[in-house]
Amino acid sequence: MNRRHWLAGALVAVALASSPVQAQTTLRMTWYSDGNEGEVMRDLLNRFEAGNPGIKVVLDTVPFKAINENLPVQLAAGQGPDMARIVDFGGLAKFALDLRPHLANAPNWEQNFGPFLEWMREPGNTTAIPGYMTQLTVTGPLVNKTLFEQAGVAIPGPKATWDDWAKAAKAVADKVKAPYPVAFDRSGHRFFGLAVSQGAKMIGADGLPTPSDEGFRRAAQLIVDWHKSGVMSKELWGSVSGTAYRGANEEFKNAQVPFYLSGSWQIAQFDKTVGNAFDWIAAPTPCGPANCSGMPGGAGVIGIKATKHPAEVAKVMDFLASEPILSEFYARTLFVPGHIGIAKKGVAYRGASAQAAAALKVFGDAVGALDPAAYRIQGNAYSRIVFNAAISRIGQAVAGEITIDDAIKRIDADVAQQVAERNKK
Amino acid sequence: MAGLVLKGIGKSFGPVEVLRGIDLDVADGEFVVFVGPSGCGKSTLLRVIAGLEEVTSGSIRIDGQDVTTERAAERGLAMVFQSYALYPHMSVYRNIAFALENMRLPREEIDARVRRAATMLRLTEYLDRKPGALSGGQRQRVAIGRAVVRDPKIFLFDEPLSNLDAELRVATRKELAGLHAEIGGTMIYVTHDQVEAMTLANRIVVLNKGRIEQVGTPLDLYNRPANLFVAGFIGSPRMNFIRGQVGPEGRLVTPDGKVNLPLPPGSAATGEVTIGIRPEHVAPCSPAEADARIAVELVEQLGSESYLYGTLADGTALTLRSPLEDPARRGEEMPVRFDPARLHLFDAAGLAIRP
Amino acid sequence: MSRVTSLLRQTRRPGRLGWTDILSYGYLALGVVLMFGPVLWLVLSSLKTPAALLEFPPSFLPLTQKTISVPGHARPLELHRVRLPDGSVKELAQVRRIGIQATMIDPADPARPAIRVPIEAREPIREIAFAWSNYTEPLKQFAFGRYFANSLIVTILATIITLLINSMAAYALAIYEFRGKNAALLMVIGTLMIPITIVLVPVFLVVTQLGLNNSLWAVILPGAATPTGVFLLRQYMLTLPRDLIEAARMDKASEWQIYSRIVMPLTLPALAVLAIFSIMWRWNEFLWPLAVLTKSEVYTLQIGLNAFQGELQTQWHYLLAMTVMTLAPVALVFVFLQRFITTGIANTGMK
Amino acid sequence: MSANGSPPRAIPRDSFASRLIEAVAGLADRPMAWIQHAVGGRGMAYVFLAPNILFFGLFVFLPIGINMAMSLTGGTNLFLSERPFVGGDHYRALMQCGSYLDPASCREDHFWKGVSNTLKFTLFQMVAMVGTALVTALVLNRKIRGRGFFRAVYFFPVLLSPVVVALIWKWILQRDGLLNGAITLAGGEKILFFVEPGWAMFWAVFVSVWAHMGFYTLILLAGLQAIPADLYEAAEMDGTKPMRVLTRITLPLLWPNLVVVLVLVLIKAVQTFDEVFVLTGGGPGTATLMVVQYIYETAFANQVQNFGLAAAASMLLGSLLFALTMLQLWIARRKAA
Repeated sequence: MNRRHWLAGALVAVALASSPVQAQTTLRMTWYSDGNEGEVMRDLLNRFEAGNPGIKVVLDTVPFKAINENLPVQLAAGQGPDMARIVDFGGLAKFALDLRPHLANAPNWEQNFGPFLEWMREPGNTTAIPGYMTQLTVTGPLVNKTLFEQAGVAIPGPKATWDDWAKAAKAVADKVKAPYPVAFDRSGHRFFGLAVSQGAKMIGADGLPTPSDEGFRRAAQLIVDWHKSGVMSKELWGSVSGTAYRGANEEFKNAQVPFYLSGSWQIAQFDKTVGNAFDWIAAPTPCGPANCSGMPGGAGVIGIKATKHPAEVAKVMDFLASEPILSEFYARTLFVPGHIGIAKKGVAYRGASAQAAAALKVFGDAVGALDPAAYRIQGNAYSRIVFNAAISRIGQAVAGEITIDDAIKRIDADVAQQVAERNKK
Repeated sequence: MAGLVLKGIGKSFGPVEVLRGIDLDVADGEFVVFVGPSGCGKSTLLRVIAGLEEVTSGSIRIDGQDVTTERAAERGLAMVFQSYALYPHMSVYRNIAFALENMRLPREEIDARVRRAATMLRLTEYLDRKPGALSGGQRQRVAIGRAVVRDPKIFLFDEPLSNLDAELRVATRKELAGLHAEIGGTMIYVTHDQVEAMTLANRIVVLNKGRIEQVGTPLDLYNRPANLFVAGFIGSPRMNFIRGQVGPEGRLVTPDGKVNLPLPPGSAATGEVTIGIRPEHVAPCSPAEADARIAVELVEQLGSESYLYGTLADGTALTLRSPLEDPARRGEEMPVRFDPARLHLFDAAGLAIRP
Repeated sequence: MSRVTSLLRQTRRPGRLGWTDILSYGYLALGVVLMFGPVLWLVLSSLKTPAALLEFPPSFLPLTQKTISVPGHARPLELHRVRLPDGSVKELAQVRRIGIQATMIDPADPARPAIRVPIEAREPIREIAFAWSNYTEPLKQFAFGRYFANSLIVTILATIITLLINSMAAYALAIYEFRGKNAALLMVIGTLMIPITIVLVPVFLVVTQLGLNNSLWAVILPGAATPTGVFLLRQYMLTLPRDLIEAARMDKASEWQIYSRIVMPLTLPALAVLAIFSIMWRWNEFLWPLAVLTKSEVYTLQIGLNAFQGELQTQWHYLLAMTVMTLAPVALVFVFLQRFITTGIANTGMK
Repeated sequence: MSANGSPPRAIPRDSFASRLIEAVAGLADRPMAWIQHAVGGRGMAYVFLAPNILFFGLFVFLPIGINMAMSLTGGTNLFLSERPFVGGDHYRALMQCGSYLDPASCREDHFWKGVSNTLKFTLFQMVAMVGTALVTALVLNRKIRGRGFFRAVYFFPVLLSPVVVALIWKWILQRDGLLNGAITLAGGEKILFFVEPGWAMFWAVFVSVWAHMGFYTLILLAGLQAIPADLYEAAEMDGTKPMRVLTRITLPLLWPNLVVVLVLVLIKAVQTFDEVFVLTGGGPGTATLMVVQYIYETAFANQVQNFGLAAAASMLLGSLLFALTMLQLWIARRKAA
């Protein structure tokens, strides 16, 4: 008899564990973290909950992999959270909730998130307010100043070209025996940080992607050539397959990379882990034949259409996107603001060293220098398809498996096939 | 205790017929032994009775009740397996008690019965042991104990002694006989060893190729085998067989004429026959009395008696038993005499020719 | 020659160490290094600071910069071994570094004026320090206890269900003759090779339709019926003597009792092997829980732990430390069940 | 099982586990007795089979059916009802090749590259795995001091999750990893293991052998210990050369275990995904891209989650696996005959 009771107790416990007690309105936000932003968000949400006793927000932190791979499946199945922090705005636009009807001050949102709202909307929609930016990212180079000094090579100036930087970095690397003169994250987004300056437009007149334009070709050729001439190491682009991301942040921290094309998001971490080992700076994006623009990007929180509590979601979003709160968020996470008002005023980054603050300033300025083409590429619903095809195939070309021409043919074919699949109804 | 009636039992495994048309009545309290060469179907028949195999045809009645379609557990029988089938993970006590627990008897009742059986089988001091820690004979007794406590309608034994060494086998045989005398249950016992059959059985059932060849008391089978098979199977060393015919002057003659015997009085035999004579009914004799001569090929001296293996002139093997210690040597020619009263005659179909 | 023969079998000449023995022990010693080394490396790495993790050449032990408090300086200063222009070597504390020049003072005599040293001439002095914060910090941050409990519930319940239903099926397939048996066997064996990865989406659909999302049952149930388990147990049960089952039947045991009282206890070694594999598999499972569990109340440890993998950064120091934490129960299970596992596999009728 | 009634295995006396099983199972005695009463003794076979079949049906066969339906539909919607029927398009796309021997000539070149890599990996891995496991088993089969310890040492990695295994080794093998540290210390040049296709494949095989060898070693060890010692004594009396002892006695008698090991290694190798993926990321280029990785990425990692194409590829892989299983069955039958 006792045994039976025990068993029943265990079953009840399991049942309880799987069906939480519902208190007031509970909203769920699916979240991922690169650094401390999860803690900061939790802190801000606590503040929200204190002011709004009827609403509770649960932060479900997942590996980033789940945001890109599992969340779309869950949303497609009608499952999923009330809000989510995502990066593939175009791909998930159809699941996004239009907050506009529930917002107290929609014009304010439009004013401050205007260009980014376009990224989040479904094609053709010009009014929806799906969410706000937790960070704007912008690609750009990080430079190991100490290595340049040790090598006695001058750091190229503000309007220097890619070629200037490649030569300088190679010279430094040869002198100080750094294995990666130039490092690029293995990421389509970073690749376009180069391609835009080479004149890549990516999008045709009909809004559909046309990856292999002149600028794209030039950029791809540059990447492959740099690998051939030892300016870049195959370790990043050539060592993994498909869409896998590889960053060089660890190598950079280890002082093995004079010139690292990554972006604003590295600053917080470098500030913490490089410490006193060497000096580093952020530099403006080198210039190509077309312009000196990098790529914008970023992550944002969107409301999910399937939510049962749209009004409450809007309330939370309104709170989080409000200027003082968002400003605090950026300040504590060392993110580049994705809020036009805050960007204009500037963010008083907390706990950042002089070095990090300077770097953040460089990236903040870079936002202003972005080419409109770069915004269009980032905002296009198909951009990630092109990004993925690009790194997958250029990676193969870097590894020497296929020629650059074949790679570009494959990219066109891959993109065309995926676009067709997505539009199959 | 109960009787058993088998009617027209047939059993096939796919196309292979293992049992055909078995009819048998076993009386209450009787000890019946099934013997036969391996593959004769004796174990299958036992398993059919147990309910472990379903019959293809025929019916089984226990205690007057038709149990043909009942499962093993419902027939109220107990079985001792050749391998003993003791549960290796249970103590001797639990092994014996297991069936009683399944019958949901009260604890005290179970305990009393187990202890009674253990005392009877001298297992009391081993009750806590696992079967793995017992000797062969002890395991055998546990297996019997497991059957005894159940107080079954019929005990079934499937070659229970075949895994014991010779000495233990004789001892256990006696114990089994004693057990039957003590509890008086109906017992059905399968063996391929005719000594066991002869010593234990009230009645023996000889099986061959799925059929009953003969049913009878041990002496019946020994003295009046119904056919060549039974004659050859019962008795050790086996009965001698000599091909012969009934001659014109009413004598039995071998084709080469070297053996010439009087026909037993009143025998109805004619034509081709097989003459059977057990080794103990052939004896060395003086040349004058000889019915035949054999060339001695092998002499086995057992101390109390000797066996001589030889051949007749036409090459037919002949074995004889002699009370002498050293009756002959290899290669010797020896005159022998047949006891005329102990001749068995079989017709061309192998059936005994009875006066 | 007979010594070579003895390599091929089991006897060793008593009291003598032949070259084959030396070879064998050498091989085994190499094995120990090769098998334990990487895991030890993981454990040591998990105790390194983020900076030390990325160092090259890597140090085996967790080392950090040694610092010293010097009067007149608010923060502790880094200690370096410095080669001075005159060739002598001295331990100095670094006040600041600008570019490739470091400003250093003698901690023993802080009043003396600071000297400037090129950075190549200094070598940091380091000491062993375990970065326990790799463990304590994430424990504060994430609900380790809850994830641990969820993992435990999943692992235990799933293993019990797996053992139960697979052994029942194995019992049916090993002991009975019945119509459809061959079809059932074929089904079991035919799916032996299908990895769950390739049917993830359809299984997700099924689980969603059953309304199991975000319940631990969504993780527990789908993998409970494993062809491997049925196959392994059946093979083992086939080696049990039929007499035992028949004896039990004669002993008036019901079929369920035969299964639970006779066959299950005798199948313990095979059950133990299946249990081990089920435990390992469930404890380590990642892709599937990630697909069906989205609420942090029901996260398993593997999801929680991998949350340190972001889009652009992975917090390796936390990830490694938490990995070591998840390994601990595995190591415990192994230590206690080692004998069972190793002899169990040997006996599971893998023949 | 010996016929003399000895227990089949050494079972601990009234072990806790067996008492627990008994106690828990006792709860079900009565309900099961009623069921048996209702369906009869023979019907119990189906009762015992039922839960497993139910689970199998729900979580294996139904999904396989859905998968098949998915492979015939297109688009990015998840529910079958919302997916347009495209017939054999996905299969045609997968099979569209200039030459099947050259993955680069195929429309879905990564699928074929995956197939060819998987075959390569499987072949190398089988040789390496069986070879190492056999040697280790032979060594462990000797009268070695601390045999239990060594057996455990080799088995230990079997318990680690594939992700952890790959992570550990990646940490060791990367440019700035432990191994290159050691090489540099010894005065050598760093080797970029994950940039050279040959090295990457080598380490992929090495790491999977490292992780799983212990399991197969135990199976082989069990087989070795079942070989009667007097056979070796007889061979020694006959003056048989050691190599002949190995090839004429040990290996033939170990054959059944070797077959099991070969089959299991084969099954696992074809299914390989996370271990290699975490270690090499499928690179360099596509040199270690496995077919399961292709399927996973097509369904999940690509921005357009092409469930149809992935399903078609998995159906193709599934049929290949089924054929392999049947081959295994056939071999097992022949062995039994």
